[in-house]
Amino acid sequence: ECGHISLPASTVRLGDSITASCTISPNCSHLGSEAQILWKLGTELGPGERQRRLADGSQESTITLPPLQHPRALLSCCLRWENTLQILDQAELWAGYPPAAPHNLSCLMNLTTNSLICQWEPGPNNHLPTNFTLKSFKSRGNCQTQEDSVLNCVPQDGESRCSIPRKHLQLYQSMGIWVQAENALGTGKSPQLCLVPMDVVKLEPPTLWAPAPSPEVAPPQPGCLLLHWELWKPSLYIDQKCELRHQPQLGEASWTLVGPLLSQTLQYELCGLLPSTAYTLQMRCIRWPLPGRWSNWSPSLILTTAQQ
Amino acid sequence: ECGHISLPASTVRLGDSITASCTISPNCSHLGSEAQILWKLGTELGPGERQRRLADGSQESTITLPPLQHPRALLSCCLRWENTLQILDQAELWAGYPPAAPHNLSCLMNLTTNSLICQWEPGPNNHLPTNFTLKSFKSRGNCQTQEDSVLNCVPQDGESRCSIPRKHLQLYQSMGIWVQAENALGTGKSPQLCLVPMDVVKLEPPTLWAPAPSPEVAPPQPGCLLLHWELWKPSLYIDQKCELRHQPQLGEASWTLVGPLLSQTLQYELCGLLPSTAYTLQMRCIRWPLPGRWSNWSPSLILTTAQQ
Amino acid sequence: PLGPASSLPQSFLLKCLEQVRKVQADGAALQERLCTTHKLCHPEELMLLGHALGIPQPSLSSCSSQALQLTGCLHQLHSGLFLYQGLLKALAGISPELAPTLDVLQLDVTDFAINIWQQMEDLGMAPAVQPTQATMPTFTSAFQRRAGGTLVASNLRSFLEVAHRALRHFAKP
Repeated sequence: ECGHISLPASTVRLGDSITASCTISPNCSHLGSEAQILWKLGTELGPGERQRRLADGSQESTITLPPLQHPRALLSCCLRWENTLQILDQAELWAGYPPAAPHNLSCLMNLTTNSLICQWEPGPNNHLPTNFTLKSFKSRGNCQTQEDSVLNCVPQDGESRCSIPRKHLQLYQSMGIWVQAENALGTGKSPQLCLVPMDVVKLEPPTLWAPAPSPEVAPPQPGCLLLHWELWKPSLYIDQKCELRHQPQLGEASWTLVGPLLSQTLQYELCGLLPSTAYTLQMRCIRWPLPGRWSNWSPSLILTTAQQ
Repeated sequence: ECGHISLPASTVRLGDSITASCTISPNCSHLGSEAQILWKLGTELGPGERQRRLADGSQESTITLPPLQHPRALLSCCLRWENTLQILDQAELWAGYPPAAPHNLSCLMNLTTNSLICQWEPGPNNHLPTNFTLKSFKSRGNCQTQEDSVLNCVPQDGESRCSIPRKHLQLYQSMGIWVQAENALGTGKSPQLCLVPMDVVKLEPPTLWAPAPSPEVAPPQPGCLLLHWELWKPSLYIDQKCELRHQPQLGEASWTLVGPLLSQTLQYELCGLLPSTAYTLQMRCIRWPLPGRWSNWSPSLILTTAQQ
Repeated sequence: PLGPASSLPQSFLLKCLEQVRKVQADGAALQERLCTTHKLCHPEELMLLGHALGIPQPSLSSCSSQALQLTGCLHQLHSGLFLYQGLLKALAGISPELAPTLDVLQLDVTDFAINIWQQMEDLGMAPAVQPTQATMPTFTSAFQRRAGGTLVASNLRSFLEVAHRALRHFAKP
């Protein structure tokens, strides 16, 4: 090896300084053995603090660099040769911070993809390549005991979310979950969640529509609307309750909430409305009485009440 | 094993007939050993031609099926038991044709994806699961010799195209390419192409625009337009010629072709046009004088000639 | 035997009822696909083969309305589910089209068995030793796995109907 830079570490905290040494072997420097070793950091060029001749005839220069202000810098060890600057070795210097603890970790059980999808806030940029891993273990009760090995879920590049497939889940048992961030300067851990996948199930909204007018079905009273809804099919096995909201299409009218509504209803008559007025209607449902998460509001259904 | 259907093959030609036999072991049929074996093909139910007792006490029935008219049929070997029909074994029968030779094989070298993309016509549906493989070998001259092993390119499911990545290509050497179709009844081979990847390079169209009016540049004469074009950047290393076409925006006017145009021109004055008329202009280029494929026409540029 | 049903936590019973409905839905999906894809729509056409294959059927005698007994019923429910876990595993390789449906069913049956076992442990009713899996029938052909699947799905349906009635009884306030 012609020239070799050695560093205590290639990653330091921003603002820290670092001492480097460069050794140039005799067979490399065609110059007299007294050639001066020069250091180049970014665009700054200069000698080291100390240069000495080692027993084997090679030259060693040592330098204490100024506090690093940029996340990335190139340090070169050079020699002057026939009035050109010769680069003999180069080292990449990274500077940043240990990762902050990720926060706002939250998870939802998605019955469409049949996976538990967790997301988090990565925290401030620490300027260093940082790996995030969603870690989880099967447990009981309030996750004090670890029932089997920790599962690692590695997110797609740069994403702050990860999804744990069904085969790694016990839907009705507690599991401990946290996010670990790791870079060259350390590790950051989010607070640990303890949850049961089915208790964070988020349903798709129900389908809401008006039954087609037919002889058997009496038309709605004035100021009333006839409604029908159907639960999202993949969630039929889950007991749920629902909520309806309606808003007349009149200027700045606000929503009126109606609920809880039983999820299994063939026909519902909504009354107390203004006659011959167009209403926007939406519905959402939630697992109940067991815990769950509200679905989004269904797409709007627009119906107009009969004249007085 | 309770009952076992044996077939000479599970795939035959459409319209062919097949002879099957079913053997029912004594320990399976709780009935007297003389129970009659019945065959069920689709919804048709009936006995075989011959049923005999084998040395080991099991019963064997043989049946010659009518010519198969459907690509897929289920053949069941059954017994009557406590006046229910018991299925003891079931075999899937496939009927179709050997694959036709794929045709219209053509390839283009794509410099964006840096791969040779070939496509073909699979030929008529043979009703059987059929695998297509694009096969190629490096060669010289007119592909009479095979320089190394055959490369297999397996298309995505159901697609009639495959792309050979750069690392498997010698861009300036001949290669032999063909498509092989294979199913349970045989193999079909397309005619072999012999091509040099770079000779089938298809470029992206050039960028065409009108230079911004500026003091240094004299405005175009009446009936003329000032044009500027730039070759597609990734193809700058390739000598090319280009063609321009223009069409006045007047009813059913046809295109007028101008070319060949040198690919390296800073400024071009197109004359012989009608004054104060809007023209649609497009350009395309091709590797030249070495062989290549015309690029698509560039997006239209619409310019209006000055008044008289 | 233990007192009235109320000694079981209501949330446990509600979870079990939900799991019964979930496994019923999975089982129905498997039966429906076996029928559409392989024309195996009637388990009664496969009784003879079932006998020959020796497909075991777990007992739920302590869950039947005539002899309803909480601890016995939970034990039988767990060991029955454990047995179905093994049977569904033995059906692996049933067919590419059915594999995803079979996987979901097996995962849900396993979850249900674990939920019951852990609740029994919490209530100090769990048997001293986890049950060991009985010897499973060997399915020597794709057809036998599909026929076995039709029979197992049908038996599981009846098993779950009895379990559902018992759990609903326990859940009554």
